[in-house]
Amino acid sequence: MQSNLVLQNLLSAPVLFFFLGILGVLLGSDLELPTPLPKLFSLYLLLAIGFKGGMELAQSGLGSQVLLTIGAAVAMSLLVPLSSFLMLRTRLDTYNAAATAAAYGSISAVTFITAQSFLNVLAVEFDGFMVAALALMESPAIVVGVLLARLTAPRDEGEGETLQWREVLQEAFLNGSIFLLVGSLVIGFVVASFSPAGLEKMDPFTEKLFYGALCFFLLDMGIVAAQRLKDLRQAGSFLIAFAILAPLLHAAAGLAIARVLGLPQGDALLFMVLCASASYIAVPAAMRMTVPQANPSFYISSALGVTFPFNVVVGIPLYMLLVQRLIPSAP
Amino acid sequence: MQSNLVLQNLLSAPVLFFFLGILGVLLGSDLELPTPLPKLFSLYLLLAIGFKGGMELAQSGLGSQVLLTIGAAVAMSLLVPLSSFLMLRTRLDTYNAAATAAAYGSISAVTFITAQSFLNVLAVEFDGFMVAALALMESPAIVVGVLLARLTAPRDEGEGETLQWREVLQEAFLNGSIFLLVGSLVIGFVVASFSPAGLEKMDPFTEKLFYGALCFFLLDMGIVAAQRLKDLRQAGSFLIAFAILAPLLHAAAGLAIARVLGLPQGDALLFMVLCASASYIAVPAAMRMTVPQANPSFYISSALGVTFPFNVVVGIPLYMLLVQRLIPSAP
Amino acid sequence: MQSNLVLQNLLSAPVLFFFLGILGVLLGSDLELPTPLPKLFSLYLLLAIGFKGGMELAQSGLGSQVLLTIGAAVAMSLLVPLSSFLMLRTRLDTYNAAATAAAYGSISAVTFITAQSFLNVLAVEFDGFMVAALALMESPAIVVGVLLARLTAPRDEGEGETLQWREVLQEAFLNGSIFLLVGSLVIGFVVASFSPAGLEKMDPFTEKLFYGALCFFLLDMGIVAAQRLKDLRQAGSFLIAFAILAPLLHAAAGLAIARVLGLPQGDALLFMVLCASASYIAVPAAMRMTVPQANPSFYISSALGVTFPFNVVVGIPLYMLLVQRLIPSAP
Amino acid sequence: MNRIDLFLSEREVARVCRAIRESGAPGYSVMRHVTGMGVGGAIDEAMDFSGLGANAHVIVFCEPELLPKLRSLVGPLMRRYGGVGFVSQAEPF
Amino acid sequence: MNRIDLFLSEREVARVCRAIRESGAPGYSVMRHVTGMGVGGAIDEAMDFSGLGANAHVIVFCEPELLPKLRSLVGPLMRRYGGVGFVSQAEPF
Amino acid sequence: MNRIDLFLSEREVARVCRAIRESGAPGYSVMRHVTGMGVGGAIDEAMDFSGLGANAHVIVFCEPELLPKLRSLVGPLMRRYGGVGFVSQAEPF
Ligand SMILES: Nc1ncnc2c1ncn2[C@@H]1O[C@H](COP(=O)(O)O)[C@@H](O)[C@H]1O
Ligand SMILES: Nc1ncnc2c1ncn2[C@@H]1O[C@H](COP(=O)(O)O)[C@@H](O)[C@H]1O
Ligand SMILES: Nc1ncnc2c1ncn2[C@@H]1O[C@H](COP(=O)(O)O)[C@@H](O)[C@H]1O
Ligand code: NA
Ligand code: NA
Ligand code: NA
Repeated sequence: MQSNLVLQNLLSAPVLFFFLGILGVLLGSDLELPTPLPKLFSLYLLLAIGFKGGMELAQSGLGSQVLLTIGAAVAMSLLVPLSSFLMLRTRLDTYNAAATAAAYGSISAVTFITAQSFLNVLAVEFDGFMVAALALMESPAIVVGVLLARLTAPRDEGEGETLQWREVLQEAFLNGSIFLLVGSLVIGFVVASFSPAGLEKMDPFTEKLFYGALCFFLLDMGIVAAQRLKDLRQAGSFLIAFAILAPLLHAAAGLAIARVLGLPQGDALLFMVLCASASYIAVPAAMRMTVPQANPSFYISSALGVTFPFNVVVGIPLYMLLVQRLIPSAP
Repeated sequence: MQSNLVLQNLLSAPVLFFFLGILGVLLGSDLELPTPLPKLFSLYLLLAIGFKGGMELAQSGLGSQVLLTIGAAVAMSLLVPLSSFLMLRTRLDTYNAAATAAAYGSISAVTFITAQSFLNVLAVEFDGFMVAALALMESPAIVVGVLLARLTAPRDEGEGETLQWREVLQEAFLNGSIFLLVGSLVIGFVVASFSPAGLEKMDPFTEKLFYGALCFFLLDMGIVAAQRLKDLRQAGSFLIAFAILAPLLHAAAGLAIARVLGLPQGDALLFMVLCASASYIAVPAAMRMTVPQANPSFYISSALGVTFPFNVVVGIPLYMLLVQRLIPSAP
Repeated sequence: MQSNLVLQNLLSAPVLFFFLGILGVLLGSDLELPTPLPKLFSLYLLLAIGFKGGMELAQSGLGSQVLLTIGAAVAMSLLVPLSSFLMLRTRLDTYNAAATAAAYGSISAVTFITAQSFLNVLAVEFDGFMVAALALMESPAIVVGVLLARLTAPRDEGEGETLQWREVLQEAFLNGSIFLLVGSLVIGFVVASFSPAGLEKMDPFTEKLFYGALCFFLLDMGIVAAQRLKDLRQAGSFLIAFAILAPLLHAAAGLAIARVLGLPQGDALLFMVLCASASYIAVPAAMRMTVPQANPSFYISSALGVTFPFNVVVGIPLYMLLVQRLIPSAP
Repeated sequence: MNRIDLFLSEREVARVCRAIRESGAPGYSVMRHVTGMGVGGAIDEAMDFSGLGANAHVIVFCEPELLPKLRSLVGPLMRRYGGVGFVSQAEPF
Repeated sequence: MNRIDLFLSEREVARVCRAIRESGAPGYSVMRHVTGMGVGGAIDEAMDFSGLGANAHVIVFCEPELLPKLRSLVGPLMRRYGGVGFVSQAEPF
Repeated sequence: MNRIDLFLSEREVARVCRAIRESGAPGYSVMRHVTGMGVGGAIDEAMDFSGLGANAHVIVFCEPELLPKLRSLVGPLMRRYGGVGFVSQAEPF
């Protein structure tokens, strides 16, 4: 059964295309998705997942279970950066520790989507409102990351720079990918509530096409992740270890919370994946502007080069195994 | 009923994504569709709408009603620039007046498509041959615009430049977007007539995907239109007023013609939208080359920054209201 | 019947869009698919055709007929460059002859796909394993081309350069498009064998969308092919004659082999098309690096400007005619 | 030798390149998708989907003797459609 | 007159252009999608999908008198976010 | 200091950048998607889908002492694969 889960994940089309991308880089192929095609797929996935999530949120309604789950997710996106910062600060300077902590408090939408696909293949159900949790976990982590950097930075370096809240909030809440995800969620909600005829017309675009587009994007993510591996030498073994232990730790915390909240199996897996994944889209873009002292190759290569492949390949089936053991299946 | 129509338009997915794009710019989000992705969607929509129009044209045939309607549309694309020029000339120089007049004589394919989606949601039928009218209204307006600029320009400025007909006709008839639209129309017609087996195979691409792609493109159009609003200060209040009054006036003229021609409700709305909309794709590209003395930010910001959002948000449901009042519904 | 076949090809949507692209260039339209959109369609088509081919290969299995056919295809990709080189060497220098020979030994995936669409319209069946033949014909032709250039080049020009096998093999086997095609083939095979649930989810992307995307890409190929025609004057009439005679000759050889192998009609046509088509994707990119002395406009303009349109417009129906005459139809 | 840098609208770039070829220059390079600001206001890529395009940056390295010819062929196009140009010194690498 | 070439991250380009406008320069041109290497390591386009972008190349042609103002407005941004700049001589075309 | 402008095929750009790094230059910038014309004929982007690419424009600012090393490392590549290069004068901004 266990090896079955791992195999079912490894032999699925999205994960195989991810491997193909990695393999291409390792062998020295010149296969690449030229700019801005990866952005097209990234925007498409955010739009589609947001729209579908909003649609399902409208159908499920905003009950107390929903609000509790979302609240717990937001709480995790505030706490994880704090605990991560403490760990990272033992070896990294305050700027790199804060920026990396923000990445791990935030989420990876692609990891989440891959987990959804995995659940689909297993025919395990999950709720649409988990996308709302996804959407609301990015901004808090960014704000906490910036605060950590500013509050713990040596006085003299500030050069009289005051914390520019406007800039920080803009990066945290209006970052293009966050804005599109939240916006599409709201639109999906509105359309499902007020003009449901539109849902069916969106279906071929947001639903039917989704799996193939995910494969295509994961091909590119495999290429990019493998390229990042080269930077890892620079980042050092401490960061590599962190990039593998952090998702395990955060997934365990997520599992505990999911059990307390009484989430069904599918939602529990997604909750774990949200906790365990690290951002390499919104957070790097935000940190580059708000904590320019940090070295982007540190937080990008750990989040994208290690944690992302780890979650997609090993993490998701592993977390599912734990879910099957520790979360009662729906009656 | 009235407010219902307006709401049904406002709460549809395409219009909501349009708003999302506008909102992103107003709030300062860095959300954008990088070049050339907007072009991909624009080419796709032209190809798909042309193909579907040609296909339906083949099914409906070229009866006298069809030819009359198309003839009336072409006549409007010749007359509207003339009347617009007279109005605009009161405040603008001859070059800017001519270029802007050409934009308003021509059409906006995206507005037309949005109106079709609106009719779909209302379950009101319309004819495929209206796409032929759309396709044939661009070139005449461009030619009239160039003629107006050349014939009314002060003598001494010409510097012996003679009207280069070759260049003008090329911009008017071979502009990439016009050429693709007309070409796809012809191909749709030919395929439907001679190898109808191909229609079904095109359907997932040209039909199923269409609504979602329209949403995606309108997201970008919202961004671009909102960016244009900044240029409006430069253009001045006269041009803003024109950009709102002109569509109302031209829609009214279109309504009268539709009634005289005895068009059914759906076609009447589309006819009004053709008259009321202004071009920001083919015409600016053509005017930049043939009337370089005109300031592109004038005609682009009025057509794209004001008239386009006005039509998409307020115009279409308003025109539909008038159609429901004044055009007898099919028995 | 004959003219029927030709017409059915000429009036199909893909070929009509190909013509539209050619027409645009001839008339001077500025219609173009900006970079990197053609690459998006090219990568998509390779991924989709590879995946579908692998899937069908898994269903048909690797019987002796399959292995024999693939072996014959690979043999052709080794022999055709040799015979072509002998012909081309009569007029071209050794570098240009070798590079052009490699192009004709290799294949054109788009020609193959167009032939598949043609068979679909005719409702003639074909086997998925033909894609494996397609995928395996590129690399050998490249290796032979490089060897020909190196072995026949004048001694003194080598400047002590030794044949860098690493570089040649990389270009031959790890060229992005070859790698994606082979990789997708393997993934399709694995998914079909081990997690067939994923096949249905890929279907809208790889299967439903395919025909429309092919039309879009052929529009661009028409533009590019027509632009290449201008270079032909430089290439001269010998190369033009070769670019038309070579496909006929190679198709005839392919037909003979197909008959000997006892291939059914659909597979026989595809086999002929593989032999008759010339590469303008993988081979030029590889030759540019491994035989930089050759003039790319020679091999690109003959393969893309002449042979490709010839095969798509005239060749495919012509070969089908021969197939219908000389290959017994399945009982 | 001279280095000439021209900045002009993408829509005109084909004509300007034709003029450069006519002038007899040994070569030129073109970079598209250039945004910027000049007397004609700000130019961005937002209207690219309409075929309007942004600016292009054209670079020509040539002998000083060619300058007058280049000016006489390229100048009128830039006066009609807008754009700016600059000249500086360079040597072959 | 002077030619100033700046290389900096795409994410900062809007601020730098604002500073150039404030300096009173008559114009500028921006090329995005620039990759490269400097003291900050190698920059490529692979993270473009994340909004991180690559580098931009900003060119300003202006009179030498403007240099000090430009330096005082653009310099701090480049010290904060990274990037390099160079000055050379040129004449109008 | 010196400014070196190289124009060469995108396919070779990785090798040339490796050579520049080997030469010890403090940095470089690369612009891809460059079209143009030279002794090797016209280069456009139409074949980009095939992986053939257009030209790249590589810029290196470095001290004059580095020029000979750069020439010896980059020169052979450009002789083999084509491309042109130019040198001019510049100062840090
Ligand atoms: N001083 C300058 N420095 C650099 N680029 C400039 C300058 N002036 C104008 N440009 C470029 O040339 C384009 C056209 O300039 P203009 O015709 O003055 O509007 C601008 O959009 C800029 O890209
Ligand atoms: N010596 C140089 N020559 C050309 N471009 C450079 C040079 N040094 C830095 N750059 C460019 O400036 C960017 C930022 O440089 P840095 O801040 O030194 O990392 C690099 O990524 C390069 O694109
Ligand atoms: N005189 C020149 N000025 C500017 N760019 C040039 C010049 N000559 C060549 N180039 C560029 O260098 C590329 C290769 O040149 P070539 O090797 O001479 O064909 C051309 O495609 C142009 O992009
Ligand atoms: Na997380
Ligand atoms: Na109109
Ligand atoms: Na062949």
